[in-house]
Amino acid sequence: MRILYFAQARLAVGLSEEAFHTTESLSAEKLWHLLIHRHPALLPLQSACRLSKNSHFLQLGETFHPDDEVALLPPVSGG
Amino acid sequence: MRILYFAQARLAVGLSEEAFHTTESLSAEKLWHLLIHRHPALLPLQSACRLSKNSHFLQLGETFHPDDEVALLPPVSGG
Amino acid sequence: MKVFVRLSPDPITPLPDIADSTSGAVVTFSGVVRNVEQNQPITSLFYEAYHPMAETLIRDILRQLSLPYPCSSVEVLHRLGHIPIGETSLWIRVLAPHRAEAFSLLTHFLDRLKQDVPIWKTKPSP
Amino acid sequence: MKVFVRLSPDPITPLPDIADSTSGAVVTFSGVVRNVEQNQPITSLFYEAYHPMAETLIRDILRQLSLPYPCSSVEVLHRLGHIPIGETSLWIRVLAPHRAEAFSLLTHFLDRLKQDVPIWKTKPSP
Repeated sequence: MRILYFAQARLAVGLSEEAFHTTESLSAEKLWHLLIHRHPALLPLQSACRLSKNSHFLQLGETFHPDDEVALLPPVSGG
Repeated sequence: MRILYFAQARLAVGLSEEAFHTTESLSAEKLWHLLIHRHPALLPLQSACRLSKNSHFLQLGETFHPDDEVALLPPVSGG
Repeated sequence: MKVFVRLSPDPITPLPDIADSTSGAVVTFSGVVRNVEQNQPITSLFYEAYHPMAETLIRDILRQLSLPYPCSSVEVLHRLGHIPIGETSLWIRVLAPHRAEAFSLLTHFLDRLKQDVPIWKTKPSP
Repeated sequence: MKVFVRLSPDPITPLPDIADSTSGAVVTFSGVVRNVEQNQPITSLFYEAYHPMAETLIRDILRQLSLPYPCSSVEVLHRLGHIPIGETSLWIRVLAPHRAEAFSLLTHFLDRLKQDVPIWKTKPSP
């Protein structure tokens, strides 16, 4: 799985992307748990961030698969 | 008094302005009466036209004086 | 609020950019003569204005609207005379700190312009 | 509705005029980097985007908005990277037969952009 970090998530982690190896599918809750374990600075961002899967907002109940591209999307502020 | 005709009023009368001699003050009703007498083609425009006095919309109860500039203002359509 | 108003028979060319790092939003409106008017094909429109009154009213309306919608600058160019289709009859630019005031002032101004300001368009006589 | 979208680090220059005598209204919005951000003086902002998703979402939102607000053309340029104050971060132009659709589509699009499209501005680290 490839994880992309943007804006405050990028600043918290210090990376804009990284590989995340998993052989099984993961729920959003499980993925957050694992990412926060690796990067504790993500904890305060969890409630505000949305997740995307392969360039689409994650739908309720959808899970992540080992080959997915996942992005942590803090509240947007374009324009 | 100087009378200015715009848009449909100008087309009805065939003039964009004319002098109108009066020695007394006139109410809006009296002025309309005299103008329609002179230019019967103005009659169908009376209900839709506003009047101005010296570049301001005529206020309720205001009268026209012999030196005023009066304009017949059909419904506007700028822009 | 800076206000600039020009009614003129000259073709409209947009005014130069304004350098203003306090204004986060610039909204521009151009009104263009369409190829139809009241469902009839046309080739041009004729615009006339009661010139001093129109300019005075435009300034009055903008002054009133600047109270609820404070903007930093409004420029209004209205072309008069015969205007061929595809050419600009009206150009307005509003600068404001934030977009909400700019859009509100501009749309309210257009409503008032088309309701009260003594400017008329007529089809040229054939 | 014709749609053109470009996200790019290049400075924004307005696109050339579109000749279209069926569109009576052209509304342009420019978002400019202000000299303050959240009440702090700044000299530039850093914009980043999740590029393919941002462009896809912009197109999806415009397609949805074109149903209630049919316009003839929408062009969206968003600059990314470091943008100094006074320079344009966002430029949008909408053409429509009448002004009401153009303003409605544009203001709704801006609301959606600032709510859903994965583009972020951050203050550069000192």
